[in-house]
Amino acid sequence: MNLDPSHSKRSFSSVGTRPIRPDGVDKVTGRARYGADFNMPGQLVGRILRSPHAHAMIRKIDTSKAAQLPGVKAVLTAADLPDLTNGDAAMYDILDNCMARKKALYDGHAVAAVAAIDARTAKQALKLIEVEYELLPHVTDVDQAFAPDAPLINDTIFTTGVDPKPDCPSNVSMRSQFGHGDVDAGMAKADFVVERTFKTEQTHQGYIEPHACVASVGSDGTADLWVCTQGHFVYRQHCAQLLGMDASKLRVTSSEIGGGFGGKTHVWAEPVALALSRKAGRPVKLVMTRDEVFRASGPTSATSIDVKIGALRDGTIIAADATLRYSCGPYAGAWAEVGAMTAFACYKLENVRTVGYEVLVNRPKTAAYRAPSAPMAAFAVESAIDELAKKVGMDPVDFRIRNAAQEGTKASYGPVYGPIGIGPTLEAVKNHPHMKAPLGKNQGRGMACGFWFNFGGQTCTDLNIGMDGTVSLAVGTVDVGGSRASLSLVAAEELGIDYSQVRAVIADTSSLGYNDMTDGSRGTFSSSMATISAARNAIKILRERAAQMWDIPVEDVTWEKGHAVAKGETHGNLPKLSLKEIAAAAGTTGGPIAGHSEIVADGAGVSFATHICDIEVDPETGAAKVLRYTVVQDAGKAVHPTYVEGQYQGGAAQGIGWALNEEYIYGKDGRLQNAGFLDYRIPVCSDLPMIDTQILEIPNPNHPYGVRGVGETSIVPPLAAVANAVSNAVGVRMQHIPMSPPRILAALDA
Amino acid sequence: MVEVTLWGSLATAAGGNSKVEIEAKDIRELFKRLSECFPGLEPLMDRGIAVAIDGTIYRDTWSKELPTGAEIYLLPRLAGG
Amino acid sequence: MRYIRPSSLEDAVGLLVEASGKAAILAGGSDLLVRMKGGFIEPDLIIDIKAIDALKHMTESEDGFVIGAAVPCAVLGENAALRRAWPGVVEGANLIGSKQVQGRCTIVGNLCNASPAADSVPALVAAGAKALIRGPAGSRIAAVEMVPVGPGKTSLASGEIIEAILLDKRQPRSGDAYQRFTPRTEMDIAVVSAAVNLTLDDQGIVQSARVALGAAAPTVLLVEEAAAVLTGSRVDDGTLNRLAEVCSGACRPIDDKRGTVEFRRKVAGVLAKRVALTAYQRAGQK
Amino acid sequence: MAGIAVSTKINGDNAEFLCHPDETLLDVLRDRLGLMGVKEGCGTGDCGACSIILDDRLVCSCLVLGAEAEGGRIETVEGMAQGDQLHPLQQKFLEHAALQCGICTPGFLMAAKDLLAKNPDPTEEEIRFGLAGNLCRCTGYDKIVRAVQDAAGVMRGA
Repeated sequence: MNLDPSHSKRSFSSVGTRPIRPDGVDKVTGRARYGADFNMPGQLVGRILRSPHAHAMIRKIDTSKAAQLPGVKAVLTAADLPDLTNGDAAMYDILDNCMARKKALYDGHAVAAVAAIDARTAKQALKLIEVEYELLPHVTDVDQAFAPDAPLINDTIFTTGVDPKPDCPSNVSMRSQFGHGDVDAGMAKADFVVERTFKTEQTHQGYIEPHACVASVGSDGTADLWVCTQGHFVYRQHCAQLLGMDASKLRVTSSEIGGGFGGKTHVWAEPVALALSRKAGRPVKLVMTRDEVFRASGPTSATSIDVKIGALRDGTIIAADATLRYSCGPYAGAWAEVGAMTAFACYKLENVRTVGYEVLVNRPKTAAYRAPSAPMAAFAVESAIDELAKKVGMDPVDFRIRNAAQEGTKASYGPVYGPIGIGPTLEAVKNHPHMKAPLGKNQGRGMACGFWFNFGGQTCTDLNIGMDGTVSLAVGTVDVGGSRASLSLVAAEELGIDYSQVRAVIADTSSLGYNDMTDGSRGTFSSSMATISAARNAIKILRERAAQMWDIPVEDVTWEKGHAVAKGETHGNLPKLSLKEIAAAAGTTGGPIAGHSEIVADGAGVSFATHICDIEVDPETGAAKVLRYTVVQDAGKAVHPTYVEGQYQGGAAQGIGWALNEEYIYGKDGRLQNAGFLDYRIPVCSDLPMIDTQILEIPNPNHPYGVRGVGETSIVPPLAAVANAVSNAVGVRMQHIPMSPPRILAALDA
Repeated sequence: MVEVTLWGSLATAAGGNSKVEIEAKDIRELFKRLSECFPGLEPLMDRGIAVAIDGTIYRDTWSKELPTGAEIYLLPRLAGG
Repeated sequence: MRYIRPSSLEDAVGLLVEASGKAAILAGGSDLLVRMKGGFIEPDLIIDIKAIDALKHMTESEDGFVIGAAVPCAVLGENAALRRAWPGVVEGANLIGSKQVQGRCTIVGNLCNASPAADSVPALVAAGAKALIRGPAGSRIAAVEMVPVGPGKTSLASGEIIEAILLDKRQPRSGDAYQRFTPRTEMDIAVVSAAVNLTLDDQGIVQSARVALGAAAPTVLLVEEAAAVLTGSRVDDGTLNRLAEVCSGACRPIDDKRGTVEFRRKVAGVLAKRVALTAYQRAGQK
Repeated sequence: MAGIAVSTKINGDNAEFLCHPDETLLDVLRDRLGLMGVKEGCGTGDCGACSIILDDRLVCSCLVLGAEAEGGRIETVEGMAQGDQLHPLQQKFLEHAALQCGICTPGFLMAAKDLLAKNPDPTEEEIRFGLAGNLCRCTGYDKIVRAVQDAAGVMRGA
């Protein structure tokens, strides 16, 4: 689709305003329905039995006692889920993750499931399932799993991306490499070099709503699935493929979603719920407990990263090198690859090389978490950059400005950048009053940059004009944080009508064409593109209808501010027709008026952010308190600035939690020890200050309004910004995240 | 004829060539020629490849034209959060 | 499973004695319900003591305070007289969980849950609080520190219920304080904690003191050597440093998901210093 | 397992229900009484999504048994608005965009209502500590705190 990029000249009437969101009243009154808020007549309760072992062969599963318990309507094991993946390795992994086939690969791995008339019966039935395990050696740490003598998790994994192909299996599923120039030669020229190893622990997206769904499969093979998801079309595709169903026979409705951040881009229990319903012949509701969410959905990677950066005396970075090891859970992944692409993306580098290794561990299957893989790489790189700036004797902001990528720079991951915002965010930070505010005793300030690609992808939108002239917008990208408001603004903008005249809804999979998930910061970017296109198609029809009403050629009708206007000397005096008037006449001018759009929204604009963080460290306890925090990020164009700010603040808060306290803690037995919100410590209200935001708008030339994605970049800089602040406060370079009080105290006492 | 740059891993699979000259007018032809010339690329291409044309990342939209003289860069297709 | 809400303490004790299976006392429920949810306990009988009038009140008399077993911790914080007399005890009680939890949880429940990290217990131990216990054989009184005997274990005999916590009438020139270390500012469990209660003579010298540490051993520790360090001092820097050293040395902590041995040792001393200073200042103001 | 008969007053109306001895008030409100505005985020009192006001005290309904509610007065998010007139807190949450996904919102509204009932003019710090029993993962709390500050002003003026 070609949309003229006229953003630079354009002024907006709706876009850029801050109206109340269309789903707001429902959400403050309790009317909004989330994953667990839906019930069907005759519904059963589904529950999943999970492995308590990190790595074990499943010798035998005896479900006979559970099946005989009165009230149990279906019992399921992997034997009920034949492999229909047809050699698709990624889908096979999803199948195996939904229900362990031969081996339990982590603490929490599903091994069996039941559907019963109520929760207590289901719980009792789980206890009656007898599983015979043969324990195998396990490994949960990314560095230990990377070692050549580590316990082998999957003997069919041979490292790809190396030449020659390895002759024995290992826990490293892939090596990837990016970069250009001659790093070794560059490094040899460097006057200053910083070389360090960093480590980050595994975190969880921590959405407050556990995974929940209601599945209903009829004896004719038609099925409905109500589910909280970031991508109901993708869930449909996965479930249909795993269960051998026709996609068109499975209607998936996305509920309101209580947070996802990447964790709801992947099916976990939904195929199991459908299979239970199919077996029982009744609807099945399956809601994960919080414990299950932590143990058996998809946390992010734990990482171990070596960074080496060299600079000339004048402050030019002459070479940059990084080796990144990312844990993937027990299946092959492509997480280090993304880390390797993003690591040095902020900088203009002559010689750069990044190498990523995907490492299998006995932990849950890694899933995306907001700009997946980028925050850890940024932590390592931005920490080293800060240290290098000190060695060179430059201010950290000036050092970054000197080396920042700009339009025409060859990105460290390959292509040449168009207009980008890293320089402007750095300049804004340099001039921000936050940077000049005085610091007290035991306080430190840190700043850091971050990058994320943003995506587009397949998108489909319908814009239907009612007989009263109001507009229904049916969107297929799940609204995770206010996009219905943004898309209504866009529709209002294009049609030239008031925001209140548009209502956006998320359509189910049977009502709209395929849409990719709301991931990669693509929701507002791609659906606004589709909405603009749908609106323009509707305007074309509106003009035709107005022409009919006036009985003049359509070429003589233009669309201005919500009205058809007749032009030319002959018709110039005709009174303009409002959208409402044209809609009212639709029945006599050719029927309903609608605009449709089916696109691949290409051309997403990369985005950059720079954050500033002030920290106070208690030198006696290692407690770190965030005193002040500022986010500066390029939005391209902020469609609904309040929700853009919300994305900036939310990403920063998640990053601060990651930096300071959040981590998966495994025991020597390979079991997760903190599968709850008490000991997996996401920040509470009293842990944080207000989070200041500054929205920059460097238009994306590939979007008609200049929109880039805004959802993810904000989580990229905080790990590094907080680490730089702590390091400056305590005078010791922090190399391990989270910087929990025991780690800070140990660093101080070392 | 367009010059196509392959990211590190793809170059390894293409026998160490990081830049290849390909006769292709659009993405469809590009992918076809690439898999003919370098059968080793197939598994990586199956996983999904994105094409950056003058810095703008496109997915595998077959009809997307490759302008002469444009910078064509192949990248892995990404996941987001 | 049965749920019974007796209206007298005698009935509650009777139910406990007669129970054939596992019986659990329900006061605030903030521990019991979590353990039931996790499947760690499946009681056959739940005895809800909140309908027993005598347990629902907190009273102040000549002898001090009597805090009934069913009084939520939030009520302690709302009582100005208790806040004045035993601010450290109130600090502990008002740090448990969140506002929501404090509206339900009780100090007796916190004590009987017998977690070494229980927030209200170190201050109670430092305060020399006593537990009034009712059982089939009648009533008895025990020092609070005698109740927990290990993680999750108490010295209560079969059929016994703690009826109330007794706090002495406050002596003049006395003060107490409690602090815990948690990674988050709220909604957390103590990694390590300390409470100090002391009384000064009219010269401002510590006449008597009690020091307790939480999450530093299998049960809350009453550290007598630490009390000895404070006694006779004006809580000057030297005293505080010795106090920290003694407290760190008295710890017998473990490495777990919440902290390391080294961290707990060091911070136990740091917190002891801080609370001793606060208690001293509070005592000096009275 | 016999059901226990419980009589309560919920959002001003009499409500009677039968529940199992081990059934939480959260489950009763959601599954038996259809008050789906009360959310379950953890079931262990660590997130505050199920916050309600029971006899003038803010509690996690997941940490209360249904049977314990006998004779109790319960307030949930469903009872906040008067007809189509939103409570000032609800209105300010909307105006300040103090919600993104919205799953934590009912719990925050209850906690904020309880806080302002006890402290009509709280400082930022008092708001932050007063709401510390409620987790929000989307907003970073900034806009929530501002909404509560603004609502407090409106309520004091009213």
